[in-house]
Amino acid sequence: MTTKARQQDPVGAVMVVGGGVAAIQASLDLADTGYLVYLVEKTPAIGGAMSQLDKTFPTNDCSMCILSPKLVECGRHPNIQILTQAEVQSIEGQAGDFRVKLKQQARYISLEKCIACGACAEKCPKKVDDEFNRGLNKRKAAYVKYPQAVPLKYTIDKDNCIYFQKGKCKACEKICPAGAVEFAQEDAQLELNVGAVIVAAGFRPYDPSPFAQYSYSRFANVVTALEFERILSASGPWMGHLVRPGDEKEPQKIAWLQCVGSRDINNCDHPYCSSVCCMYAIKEAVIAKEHSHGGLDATIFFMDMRTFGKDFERTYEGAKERGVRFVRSRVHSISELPDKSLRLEYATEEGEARTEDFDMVVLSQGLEVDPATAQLCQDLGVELASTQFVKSGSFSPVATSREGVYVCGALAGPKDIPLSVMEASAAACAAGGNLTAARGSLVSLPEITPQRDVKGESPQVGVFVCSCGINIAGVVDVKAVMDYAATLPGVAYVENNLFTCSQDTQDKMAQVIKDQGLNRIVVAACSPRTHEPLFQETLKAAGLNKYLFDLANIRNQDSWVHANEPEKATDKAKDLVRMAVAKASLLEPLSEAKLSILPKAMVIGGGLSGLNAALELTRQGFETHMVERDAQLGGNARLLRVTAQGEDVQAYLAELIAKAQAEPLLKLHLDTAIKEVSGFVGNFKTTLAGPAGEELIEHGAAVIATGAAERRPTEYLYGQDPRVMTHLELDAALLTGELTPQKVGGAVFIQCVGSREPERPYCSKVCCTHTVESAIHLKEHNPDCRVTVFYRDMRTFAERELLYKKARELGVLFVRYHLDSKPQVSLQDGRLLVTALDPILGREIELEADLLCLASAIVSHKDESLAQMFKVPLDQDGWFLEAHVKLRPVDFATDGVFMAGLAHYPKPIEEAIAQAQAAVSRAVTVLSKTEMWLSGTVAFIDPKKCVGCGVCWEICPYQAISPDEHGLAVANAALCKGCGTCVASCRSGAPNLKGFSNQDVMAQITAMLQG
Amino acid sequence: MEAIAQKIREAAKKLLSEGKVDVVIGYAKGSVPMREYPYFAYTPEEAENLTWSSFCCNNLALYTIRRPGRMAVVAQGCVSRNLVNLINENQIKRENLYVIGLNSPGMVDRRKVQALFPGKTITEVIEEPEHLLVKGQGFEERIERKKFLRSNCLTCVQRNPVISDELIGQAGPEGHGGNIDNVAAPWEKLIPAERWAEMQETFKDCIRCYACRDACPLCYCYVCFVDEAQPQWCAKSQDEADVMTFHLLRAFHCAGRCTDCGTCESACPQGIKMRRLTSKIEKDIRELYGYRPGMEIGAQPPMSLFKPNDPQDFIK
Amino acid sequence: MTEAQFEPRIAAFFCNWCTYGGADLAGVSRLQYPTNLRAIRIPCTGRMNPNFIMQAFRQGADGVWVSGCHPGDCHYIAGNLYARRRFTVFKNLLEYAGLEPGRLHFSWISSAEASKFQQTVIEVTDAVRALGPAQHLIKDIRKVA
Amino acid sequence: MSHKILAKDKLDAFLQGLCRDQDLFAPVMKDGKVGWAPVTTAAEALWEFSNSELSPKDFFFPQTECMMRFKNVQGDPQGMIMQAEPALNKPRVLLNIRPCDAKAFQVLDMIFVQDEMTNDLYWRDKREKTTLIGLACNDPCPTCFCTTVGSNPHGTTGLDVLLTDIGDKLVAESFTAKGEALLKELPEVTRQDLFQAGELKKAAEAKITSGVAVDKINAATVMELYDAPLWDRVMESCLNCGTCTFCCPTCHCFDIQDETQGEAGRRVRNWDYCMSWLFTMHGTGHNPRGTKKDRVRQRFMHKFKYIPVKRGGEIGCVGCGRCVQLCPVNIDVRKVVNDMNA
Repeated sequence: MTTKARQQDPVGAVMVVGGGVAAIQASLDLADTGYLVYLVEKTPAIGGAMSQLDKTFPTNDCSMCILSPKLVECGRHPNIQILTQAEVQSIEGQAGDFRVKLKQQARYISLEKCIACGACAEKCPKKVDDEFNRGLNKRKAAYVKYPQAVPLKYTIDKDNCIYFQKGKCKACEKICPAGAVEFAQEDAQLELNVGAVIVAAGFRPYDPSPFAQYSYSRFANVVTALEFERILSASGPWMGHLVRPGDEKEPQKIAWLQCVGSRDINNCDHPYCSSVCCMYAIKEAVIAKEHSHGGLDATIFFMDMRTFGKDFERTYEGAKERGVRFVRSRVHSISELPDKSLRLEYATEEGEARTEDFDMVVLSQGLEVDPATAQLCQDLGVELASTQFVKSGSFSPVATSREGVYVCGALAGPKDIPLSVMEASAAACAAGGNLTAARGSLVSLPEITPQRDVKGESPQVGVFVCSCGINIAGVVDVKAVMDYAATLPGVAYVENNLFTCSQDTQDKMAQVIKDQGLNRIVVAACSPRTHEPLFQETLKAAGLNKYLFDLANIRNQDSWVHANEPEKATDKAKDLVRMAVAKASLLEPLSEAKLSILPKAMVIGGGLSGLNAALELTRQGFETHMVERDAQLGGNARLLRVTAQGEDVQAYLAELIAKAQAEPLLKLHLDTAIKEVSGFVGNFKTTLAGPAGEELIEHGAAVIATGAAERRPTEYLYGQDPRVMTHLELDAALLTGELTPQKVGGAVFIQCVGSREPERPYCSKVCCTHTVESAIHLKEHNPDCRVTVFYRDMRTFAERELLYKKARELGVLFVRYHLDSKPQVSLQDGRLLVTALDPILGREIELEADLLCLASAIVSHKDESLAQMFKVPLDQDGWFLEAHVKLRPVDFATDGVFMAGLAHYPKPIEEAIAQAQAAVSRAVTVLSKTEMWLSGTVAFIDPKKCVGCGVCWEICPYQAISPDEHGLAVANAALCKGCGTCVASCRSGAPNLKGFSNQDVMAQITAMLQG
Repeated sequence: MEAIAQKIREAAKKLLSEGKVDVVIGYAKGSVPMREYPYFAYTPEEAENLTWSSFCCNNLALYTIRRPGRMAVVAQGCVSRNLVNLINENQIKRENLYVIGLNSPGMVDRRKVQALFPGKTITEVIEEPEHLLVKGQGFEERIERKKFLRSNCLTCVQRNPVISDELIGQAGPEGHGGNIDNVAAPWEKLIPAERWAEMQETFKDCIRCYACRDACPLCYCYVCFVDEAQPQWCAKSQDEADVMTFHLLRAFHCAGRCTDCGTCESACPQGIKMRRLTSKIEKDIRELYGYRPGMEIGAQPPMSLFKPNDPQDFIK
Repeated sequence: MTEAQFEPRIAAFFCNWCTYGGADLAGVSRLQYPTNLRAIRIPCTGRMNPNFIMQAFRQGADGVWVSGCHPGDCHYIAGNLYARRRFTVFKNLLEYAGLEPGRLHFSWISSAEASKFQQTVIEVTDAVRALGPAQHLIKDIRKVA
Repeated sequence: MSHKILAKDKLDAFLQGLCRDQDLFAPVMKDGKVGWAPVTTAAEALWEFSNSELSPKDFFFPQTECMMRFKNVQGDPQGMIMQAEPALNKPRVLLNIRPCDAKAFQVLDMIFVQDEMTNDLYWRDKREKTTLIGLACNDPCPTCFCTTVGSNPHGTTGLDVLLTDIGDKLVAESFTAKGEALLKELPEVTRQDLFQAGELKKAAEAKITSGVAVDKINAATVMELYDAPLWDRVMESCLNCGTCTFCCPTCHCFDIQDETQGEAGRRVRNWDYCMSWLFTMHGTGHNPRGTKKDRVRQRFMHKFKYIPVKRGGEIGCVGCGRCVQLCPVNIDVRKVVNDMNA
């Protein structure tokens, strides 16, 4: 499909290269903001690395479970075209009007005809290594990538197909009931016209085969981390049973070796830190312990534990409590014992040589850019850094060297899922921002299936019992549950699915609903918290009101937690299905109120994040109000010298502030506080209290970017001696020239001042880099300066590791200390002395400092009043709590409110800016619509029962209830959030909550106890 | 008593003849002894029927609910507290209400009197200052009034009206000597099985006539939960579970609202002591949230409030 | 029925945002716990009409457990804090009327507290099991005239 | 039929005979209240009392009565079967029932057992298996007005036997074959005894000083009474509770509900009362007796106009005075009826 655009107008389409979670998020954001998206994936299905993970840290959410709804959403989005088995060949033209040439491999199975029954794969005689399971088991030459794949369509692997290689077979063609096998298909050349390109081609896990001393390719029980993910995965080769590949026995003792292919220039040219391995190793160790039957002994060998993200440090401490052993040592060799167990040789911290045997070894492999991807980038004119990751500046974190081409995810540097998702939204923002003029030009309005009127029909309940692979079926007798469901009153149709959430099952379900005339749907599967929206979409597609649905949670709250009691778990599943059927039978179609959206935004906080968010919003054409409580803009950045990449922060900030002051769409409210917030998504009313008095601002969305503060230390003589200063003070002193490196003879840095302590059990993330960068600055300007850094773990994650390396090369001395033996600072005759125990030397050292820089913690503002006004939560450390730690990193559970910057968690500038752009992208998904539909789960009040006593309107947390002219309560659906507090407070039974009515709950109680 | 009654009549007549109110709600002498009844005087002549005695047990606040027009109500302490409740719950407007307040002498429990004469019919009870002269077929006995007060009156803390537009007689003393804290929640000292046995014993005679509910000035819902059909919270039978459900939930619905006026017990044709149950809730509300219902116009009821540090020892 | 064989039936009411999430997470974490409870998902403990507790006992539940967000964590700002007063008064009332302590439980469990969830299930189940089958408030039409 | 003498010192023997194959119930004093309970000896029963606080109608028409049980499972051999409740398995005797209450049963017979279609087997079964031994009222209460509604303190309607306490002995008169059989062994009455009983009857009748007049009610049309202004005042203090109805010996309304438990269930009828708004509430939401006034009027109209019109002049009130005693707001039926009759 090509669209000719006029010279001036950009093309309202964006190509996203890659199919992982970053590509998916970028695609969804762009598609939701009015652009046509071509999602170009090399393999036969989207999902990327995340689809292969078992769990995700730090919450240990099931990776596939949280990803699957996104996959399906992507697969069925009317504005997203997924091109699988396709690769970009070239990009011509310029930003706003690119012509992209693609090659798409033949699938040999028709996407339209394939029903994903699997007959072809079953019949196919050719077995090959299953790359999805990292070669731990086999697949056929006719195959589907994984059970929840999108699109869920089979493929013939030409290179391994007997017919293609030897000229005859075609067993699949004969068996296919749908006539979908098409050997005559040929590879296709496509040319697409797009306004922007986002490269999100992801990473490749480092292959440790060349790493001779770890003998990965020789010893069966040495596995990579990704292999281990597959071993742990319920859909993996051993269905989640923890066994070692060598003999399929359950290991009792496992070692994780960190930094395999990271921070290593001897075995590989990877001087960077891969950022994610520490956390995934902890996660794997903890999950493995849970999977294990005999109390697994889990040991992690590491150099520095880099648990720098939100809640990571708690996970690390939690793992220690759960008995995971952490050994600070680099294992230097592995040998295999006769029973295929492994002997590890390493030196302890104290230098003592040790030998220890393990049943299994997991290599925590790093992340690297696939050379093919690197080549593609070069072909596209996208510049790479020395690390082969795509080069981007701190101030434009998702822009590449080619205008109009953006990057996000692990291709832009090793990173975890939330950061990838955040960058994906940022890239969508950056790409979409240039195409504003063409927004909506290429997308068609979503087709709305007319809703069938079910009034007067008796319940015809369809029950879909999911096996979830073996997640449910491995414990619960799914067949028995299905048979039982068929006997329940009102049930008209029953079916069992391997994966009810897969797209083909969803499509089939829609068909079944239509064919069977079903009017209520019960899915017995996983949690409504993750999957209800997905199934509700299917109801909509089938012309059924989406509220005629209930989910019986027979996985998370049954099969998974009663794994050893299959009979009781089956009984429970039956009960849960009976309860769901009873509730579903009573459900009524609900209508959703329509809301108009005010296309104006408010950004709270005028720091770097807020400024970026505000300018991006105005660039996209939305009037924006910026509220800053200070009299000037800039926030913490006013005190920062350079970024980790060495860019000048002050110059950038000045430019940014000038832009903000010149921007006509941006209304600045300085020296202003927020007094009151009312309203809801699309229609907020915020009262500001500024120098000129109070002002009421109406806006459709808000971005909270209120930042954080550097903690004022109370230790190490801070405040008692002018030579003791914090990072921001040091930067400021260097900026003003108050301090010059030449005058510093001895500089000491102490890390983790107030971070990673019981009272503040988190890592402040930026201090290690800041220290290293300051140390380098001192050394570069005064090579004679003695610079010593006291640290606990150096957390120069990702490419910051290069700075750490450079600092050491420049002679900066790094000395580790323990939490229980912190350095001591004293004043003796005006001399500032730092004494500490050197763990390597094993003795006390004393240093004299002209400068003692304390890497003080970054602390939240714990802004409870703001949180309450916007009805958004704070976590236990006072950071704003996102809607979902992994997949909704800048969203709040409250619609229309988003966050960016340090208010979320300490982070470096490029992340803060990316997050600001991401918040804008998410906000634009709201602001770019003229109207939106509210939830139907709202309270309503029966005027015949209301006595007007006022209890409900007194307690409604959203002021959604007020008395009418007769003094009777009326609920406003636009304000109501559906909590139901009014319902439970009313003595008269006048309010009820749609979807959770008294009748519904009562039916569930009755079905539960009287079945 | 009669002197007070005369003042009530005079006040009523004045209000009615001046057209200040459409009706005066008070008590009139019943057709059987010890049973005065709620009376509605619309004219000065009808006001002659108003009375005041030891047997004014109905809570007249009940009759103000949803009543149009201007009305005067004869209100002793508990009735006035319920009027305050009803104002706070938007059921009546203060400006439509004229409170003829008076100190309550404490009402006499006719069942306690009757219990002195088992199987005998009392035909007349004559009020004397501190005594009652009880007459029946073939007997006559003078009894000390104070000893036969309703138990809620014995522990009353608010005999004087909390609001009044006109005070009949003098503001009197508070209290009747009983301490509610000594008698509230009488089963607290028992073990669960004994408590349940008390529960069964207390409510075994309930015939679910709902006189307790219908006499109560708190129970003004159009649809009581017990009459709900969708869902049916409680079947209509005499089964123990149904009877208990009714009484427990009714008690709960009165939480933070009950003034312990005792009209429920007075109304009950079976003499059920439901205050054994309701007193527990009132005690909790007093002790946990420091609240006495109906004492102040504009007070926020405790069940529509919370404090961040409310007690929660029982929550894991 | 001997005590050893007695498997209580426990009706649980979880708020969608915290405890239901905690229960899901317990599942994801494969934390094993007794099978006795059946959960009903409600949006918020503020939605929890104490009458539901009564209804569960009426219909023969041996135990009832209501769980929601910690104070301050309510997705709906303060639904759980209003609920707390209701629960306090209602629990006191039921136990005053003879419901054995240990049949009716309340907890605050966040969506991250999988192990607290597991521990609480065990605690609740053990407590109810120890009390034996429920005797009071049950509307059992098979047993009445 | 026959008149016999039952000496008080022979009472136990007589009661023993009654108990042999039957359940015997009588008014007893319990917690200061007169109520009905099983007895086996004369000492347990009350012989001097006004009347039980509640009517004994629940012996025939229990407040909650299971009509049948069912199971709704297709394919189950026990399923889809409606199982009748067992009939009364043992005959019973109500001893010392007051004549007004016995009269009430006869009024109710007219309603429960009318013809082949209206033939309430639950009522009939218990009525047929129950013997009523009345105890004449020598000391009617001030609230009694039986004589003005066609009953009498020494009335015999509906009884098998009437006992009249004449001091150290009772005159026992039988009116049915069942009653006759019971008295078979007893000695004959003397004329003196009969005379004494007659005098007591006269004295008792004389003690009933209050009453109702219904002549004008009978003469008026239904609509005249219905639209009469008195109802506005009568209803004012009414609570719309069920006290009058539930204590009344002739109130007989009920509500039938199916109570289910899983797949099984029972059909049960419970006393209902016309004072409740729910009583006439339609599924549509319409309520033909939507106001308190409608409901208050119904009860009096039913007893004093509708029943007389339909049942050949029989009044639906036996003058026991219970409602007068128990009404929490002292709505006195005598006053209301006299106002109707004004």
